[in-house]
Amino acid sequence: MKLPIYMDYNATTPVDPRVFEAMKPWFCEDFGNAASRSHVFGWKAETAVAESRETIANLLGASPQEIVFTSGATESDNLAIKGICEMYAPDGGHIITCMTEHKAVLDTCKYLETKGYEVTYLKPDTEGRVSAQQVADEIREDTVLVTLMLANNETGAVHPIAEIGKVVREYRARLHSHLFFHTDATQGISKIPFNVNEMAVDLLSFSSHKMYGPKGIGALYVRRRDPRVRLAIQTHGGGHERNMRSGTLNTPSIVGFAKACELAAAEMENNVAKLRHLRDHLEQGILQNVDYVKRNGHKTERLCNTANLSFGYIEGESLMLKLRDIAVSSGSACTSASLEPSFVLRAMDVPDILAHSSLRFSLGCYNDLAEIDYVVEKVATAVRELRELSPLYDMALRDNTTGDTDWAQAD
Amino acid sequence: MKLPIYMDYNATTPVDPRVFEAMKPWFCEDFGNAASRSHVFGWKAETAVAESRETIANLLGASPQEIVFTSGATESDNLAIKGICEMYAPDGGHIITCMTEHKAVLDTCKYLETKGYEVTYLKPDTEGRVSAQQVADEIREDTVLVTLMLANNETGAVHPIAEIGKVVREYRARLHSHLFFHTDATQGISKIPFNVNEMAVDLLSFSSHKMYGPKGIGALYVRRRDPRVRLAIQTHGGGHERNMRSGTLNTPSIVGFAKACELAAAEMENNVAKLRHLRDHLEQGILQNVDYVKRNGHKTERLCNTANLSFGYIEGESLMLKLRDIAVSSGSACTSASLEPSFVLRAMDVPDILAHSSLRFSLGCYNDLAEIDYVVEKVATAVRELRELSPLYDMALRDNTTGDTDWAQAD
Amino acid sequence: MLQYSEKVLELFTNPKNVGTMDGDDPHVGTGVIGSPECGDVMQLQILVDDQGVIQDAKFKTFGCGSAIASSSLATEWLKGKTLDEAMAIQNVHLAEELELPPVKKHCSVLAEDAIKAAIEDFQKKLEGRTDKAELHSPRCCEKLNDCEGCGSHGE
Amino acid sequence: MLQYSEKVLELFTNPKNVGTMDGDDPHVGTGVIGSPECGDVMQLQILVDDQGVIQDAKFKTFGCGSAIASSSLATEWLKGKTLDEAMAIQNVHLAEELELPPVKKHCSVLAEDAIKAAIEDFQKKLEGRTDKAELHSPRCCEKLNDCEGCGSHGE
Ligand SMILES: Cc1ncc(COP(=O)(O)O)c(C=O)c1O
Ligand SMILES: Cc1ncc(COP(=O)(O)O)c(C=O)c1O
Repeated sequence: MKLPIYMDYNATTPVDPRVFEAMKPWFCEDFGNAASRSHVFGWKAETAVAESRETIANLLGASPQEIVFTSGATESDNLAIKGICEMYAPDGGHIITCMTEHKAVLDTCKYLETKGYEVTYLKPDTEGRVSAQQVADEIREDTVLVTLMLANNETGAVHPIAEIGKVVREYRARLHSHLFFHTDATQGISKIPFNVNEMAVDLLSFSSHKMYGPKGIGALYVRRRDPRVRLAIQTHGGGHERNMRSGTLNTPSIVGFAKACELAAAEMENNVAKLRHLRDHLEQGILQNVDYVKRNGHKTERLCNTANLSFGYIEGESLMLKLRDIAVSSGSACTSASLEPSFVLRAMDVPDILAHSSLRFSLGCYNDLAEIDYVVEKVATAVRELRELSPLYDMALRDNTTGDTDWAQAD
Repeated sequence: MKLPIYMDYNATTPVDPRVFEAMKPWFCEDFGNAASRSHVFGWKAETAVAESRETIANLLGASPQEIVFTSGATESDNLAIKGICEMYAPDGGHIITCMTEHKAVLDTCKYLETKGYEVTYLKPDTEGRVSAQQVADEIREDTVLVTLMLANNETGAVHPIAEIGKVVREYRARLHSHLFFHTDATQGISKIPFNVNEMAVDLLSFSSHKMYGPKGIGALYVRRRDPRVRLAIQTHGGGHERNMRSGTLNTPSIVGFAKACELAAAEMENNVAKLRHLRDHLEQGILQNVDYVKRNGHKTERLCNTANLSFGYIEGESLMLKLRDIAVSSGSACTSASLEPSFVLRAMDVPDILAHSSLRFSLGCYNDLAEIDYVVEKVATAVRELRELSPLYDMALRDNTTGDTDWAQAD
Repeated sequence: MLQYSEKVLELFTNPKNVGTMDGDDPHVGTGVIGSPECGDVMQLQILVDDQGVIQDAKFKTFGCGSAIASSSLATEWLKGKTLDEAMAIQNVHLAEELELPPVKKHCSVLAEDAIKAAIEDFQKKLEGRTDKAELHSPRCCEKLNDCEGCGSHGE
Repeated sequence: MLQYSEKVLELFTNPKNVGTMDGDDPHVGTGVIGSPECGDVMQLQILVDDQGVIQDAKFKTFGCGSAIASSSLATEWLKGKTLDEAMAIQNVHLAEELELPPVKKHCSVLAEDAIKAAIEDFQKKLEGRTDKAELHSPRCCEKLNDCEGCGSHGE
């Protein structure tokens, strides 16, 4: 077994070697600028981009003209949110989002608040989900955008996007208003079969590097029919991408992104089954060997690859230090110098102390059972050793307060 | 000799094989997210990004903290221009630019005009250059930004950046105002030795794919001292890049960009000498073999690799069609369906008919003398054949009007 | 520059009927259409016999490959036709034959206009009118708005 | 998690003086500093002989690697010291010895505070005061603003 073991696939994934192979010729040989209309170097690039666009659209059940290439999900989120608000509610309007969205959404919403927009931040339930009813309850006449992620990066919790999409459609029809639904699907897109029409989303962001494609490339799906969605330009320039996003197209990365989408479409079913099996094995293994563990995020309505667990009475960073040959991430933000625990867990009413004690395991298709067994063993030992050091563990046992928390049980 | 011959390096360049080699490990093996602070995969990426930042800064005489990574020069231009205006003149102010800037600058300025900013578009002289005096004449108390490119992509004309930088500094001191100088150096940066302090620029945009690096990555230099420049955020998110530009860093491309900068620094002198030699050979060869040719752009204050020539009495697109095995671009915009000739040539008072007749040859380090000879020969034949077809050529000879234009002479 | 059809390429590379006739000859009709500023000028000439049949046709064209091919094809088609038959030639026929893409349709319009202008010029002469052939602005010389797929956002 | 120095790693992996003493023993002083919400709690105990010399020291810590190493090092340093000598231990000494990076300085502050709290607790007992050792909020428990190089903008 090769160490260190990578279990932080929600942060980024390696490029699939087949993706890299597809990208290779586009760096040094077929290097033309897709906007060069006057020679074969340009035409080749343009053709590759067009074919890639189609492959990517296919994964979403979209049409190629609905795909706008960006530098990643952050840019897609910015373009979608500011693009809609500035186009349809230039003098201010109302946005609905959730407290557990990615910073690319939250910071953009906060910026819009300074520009006179009103934002409702829905509070998720303790398992990290919002309901379609919560959305319905907040829609107003001046609501211009509902933006809710498909799956949360920290907990894996999956929102009921299809139901929310239906609610938004109904209100749009009823209010005859400009009201759109955007989803940041970055974490979900290769793990949850997704069709933009069935889900009734109008805009969708995603990023190649979360699905075994290269970094620095992403896309925004922008609906062209029922309704046709227009966006205020965010990046001005020559007018590439139907004027929605200017800049020379990144052919090698676009080709790689498309290959990743093609592979995702072909292999999703197998991958999801494998990932769920590994993840459940990991989670059950830990729960069987370690007590006082809390699961963060919904048990079933959750990404197949993600397990976010809080280990009572020990601090996350020290736990990671014990697990140095396993790459995971912690809900303890930043460095422990910042006393802010994860805002996602906090929004779910996870007590700060359990947020500080949380680890996120996010698995990928290169993990295997042997690694899982190794990790379970390592985690159990590390937790035991750290609890021996923990004054809080002593106090809880002495004061008999361990029963105050709803610890997870092995099945 | 391999056909087709690429002579459109101002559109984009192939990736240098040494750059590609440097990038390779960062796709599939060292794939971590530079923002992952909790494991070695992240640390490795972070270190690579830090080292790359330093290499790139060195090329400009800047410090690493002054480099903000973007997806390319278009984004850099947008960030610089909107970032300055929204930060220092949120209620509107005055911008000075030039009619021949890249669309990424012009379209951004046009957007700001709709937001209450006033823009002065300097008119270049007939050789495509503006003077420091022209800038000085237009600076007002409310001028917040002067944005002028280092070298023009179509003609190669080089502006006197150092002199303009000095003017801006003087006025800033005299007016005690927030007045900044941005240059889009995309075309110049690997062909003109450049030091941000000697040139007195406050912000500088450039793009990797114009200098043998990968597409989809660029940078904005943002001065930290004398003065410290702040920017209104354009891409909101986790706060990467000192909060100036969020989104997961594109490690492989950043590493490749840095390698391209390192090579540019090491090889610039030789490359420039070679390119100038080839370009002059090409230009002289054409002028010796073809009459009624006009040079667009300054003869000496010009990029070493660029020759923009108008061929009297024949149309550019048909000329390119004759030169099918040579990749060049034409000042005839778009498709000939659009009747708009190049706005750059138009701003220089090149008559529309000569703009329609123009070709841009932009050479690169993979061209050689044999190719140049081939191209000269091909161009001479093509022009002769097309003039045989040209009613305008007949008319000019008949009406004796060929003397009305200031044709270029071979030295 | 677009990717041209085989037919356009063939006619561009080996154009038929390039040349000039004596515009003062009463049997010759001359049409000049287009404007250099717009990037296209077509000069098309016909030699008409006393039966009103076009015996010969010549062209010179400043313009793109499609413009050159369109004018060459037009001259080919004109030869042997009566003036009425020639008047019936429409731009769509030329465009179809050459497989012109939408952005190049105007080249065939230009050719149709040049044919009509040449016939008109000939007829004027026949009727003894003396005004000279002059440059006509082509019908298609309007700024096209649809820039989707346009290359001006070059680099 | 940061990249830790060798010294921190060594003390984290093999911590010295882990344990608990009887807090009711009049020879024992107990300091507990920090707050679970902030992610750090240190419990530090000293056993003081009648000459006022620290015979033994123990700790338990909930916190990051630097916090654990700082407390372990503090207990090492305390053994054999008089109370006055112990009072003179400053956070900078611990931070230097452990090569703590700036963002981890607060761990050494916490340890200094825990030492002082333990001594104070012992002295209270000596003086017959009966209030129990309690959790002190650490001096460093303020939200740090300098987020440059912070990892919260994770992915
Ligand atoms: C002068 C100039 N500025 C900006 C750009 C835009 O660069 P990019 O397409 O990499 O964003 C280019 C070329 O495309 C350019 O030549
Ligand atoms: C849910 C979500 N949205 C957006 C992003 C931003 O993606 P990128 O860094 O590729 O812009 C991420 C991950 O970084 C994410 O997990």
